[in-house]
Amino acid sequence: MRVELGTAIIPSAQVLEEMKGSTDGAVCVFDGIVRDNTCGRMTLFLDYEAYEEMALSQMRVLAAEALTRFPIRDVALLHRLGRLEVGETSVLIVVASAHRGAAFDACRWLIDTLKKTVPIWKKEHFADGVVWAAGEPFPDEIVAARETRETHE
Amino acid sequence: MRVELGTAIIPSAQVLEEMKGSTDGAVCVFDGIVRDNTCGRMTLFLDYEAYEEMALSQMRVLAAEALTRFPIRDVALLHRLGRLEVGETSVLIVVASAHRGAAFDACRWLIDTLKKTVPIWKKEHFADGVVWAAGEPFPDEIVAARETRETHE
Amino acid sequence: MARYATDMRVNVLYFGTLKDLFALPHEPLDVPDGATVETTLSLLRARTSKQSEVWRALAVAVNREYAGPATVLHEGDEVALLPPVSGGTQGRCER
Amino acid sequence: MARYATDMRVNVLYFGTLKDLFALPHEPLDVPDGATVETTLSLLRARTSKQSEVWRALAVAVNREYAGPATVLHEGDEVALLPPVSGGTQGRCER
Repeated sequence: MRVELGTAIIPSAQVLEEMKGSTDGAVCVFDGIVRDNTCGRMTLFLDYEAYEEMALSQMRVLAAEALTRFPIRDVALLHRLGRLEVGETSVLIVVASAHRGAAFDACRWLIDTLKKTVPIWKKEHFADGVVWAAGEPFPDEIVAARETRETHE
Repeated sequence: MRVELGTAIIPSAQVLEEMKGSTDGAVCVFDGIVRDNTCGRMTLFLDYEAYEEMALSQMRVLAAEALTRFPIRDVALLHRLGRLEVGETSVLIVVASAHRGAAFDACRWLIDTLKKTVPIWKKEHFADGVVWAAGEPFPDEIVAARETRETHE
Repeated sequence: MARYATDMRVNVLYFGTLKDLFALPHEPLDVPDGATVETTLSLLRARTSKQSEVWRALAVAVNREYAGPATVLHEGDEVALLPPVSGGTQGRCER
Repeated sequence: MARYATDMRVNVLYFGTLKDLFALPHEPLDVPDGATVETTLSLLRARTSKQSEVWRALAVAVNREYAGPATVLHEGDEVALLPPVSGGTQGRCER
């Protein structure tokens, strides 16, 4: 299990090669990279920040949970922070497994769950302005504000 | 679109890097590698052979169809032939897309369809014998023998 | 806010848009003894005007674990206010 | 097999286990004018004994495209007999 959160460039190709083991028949990779636009609006760069201690521990929990949920051998989960240029990798997930079905399923579950539960945010620096990217809604079980909203509005 | 079939080693890491474009937000990779065993039986090496002209054209058809079926930007589809050692890549699929859902879906569709329809076979050289690997059944629409079987048995 | 003998002090952390809204990344906050996550959110909410959107989809972590509204706080707790996360790559266009 | 005036000649290609079964990778075959894929398979099948398994799941390609049993052959066609393919990586264990 390899879990990393930091400002260094993510060496996708190298991580992919290092994750292969002799009992593996399938490696599935998700490489999330910075697009040059969001919905047609031109992106200059992105700035990622995290609640670092919590994000890292959440990432470890996710990686460990993937190893329990799916019949896979190993997982790498890396997320970058700080300023990222167009084309650079923000998140890399590599899943190694004897069979391909589990590798795909685990890889997709990891990115989908990471994007909803790991406390990382990004500021999008567009040619014409700066905004915090709208996140996906939290899963119901971790929305603290629900009752507050209903009670006080 | 990059489609290749041959005996040269597949440079997975390099293909991954070369496939990234500035409009992409997601790259999904399937890297199929030679396991050291099949169901516990120790593998020495594999020998892949193809109906080469047809396999290559089928691979081109699949890659083109993926670009039509899914909202993705580009596809790489490489398969190796000849003798492959444990740990080496037999098939590499890379899908680049603005969004991750389409990248995953296309990547999985490509490997699932390739394994059923592209005329490539492998001989498994085990420590204790040599066998042609059992393939997955052909999809109904391309089983030529069905009527023959029913009529003549 | 005056501090009473029965108050306890927690450390509130702001992230994303909330950091901009409160114009600081963290601050100590005195809350009544036995205060819950919900109580604390109400106190903080009362200090801002008209920013209802950000409060709707908020998650709270207490000592780095997600915590529901009824969670009771203790002296020295780290209470983080988390807007919807947006790690990974950019999401879909909303049209 | 004698060749008649109304016969035509096709080139049959064998792959995988079929190559072993026929002990050669390809051969010319004379088939009656108007013969179909099905006719041709029957002719070939009659030449082998007891190998029913391999014939069950066979696919045929005519001139490098998959062809159904009713496909009519023509002089010079390339007729490939294809056992279930097994490209990619190894499959699941059958237990």
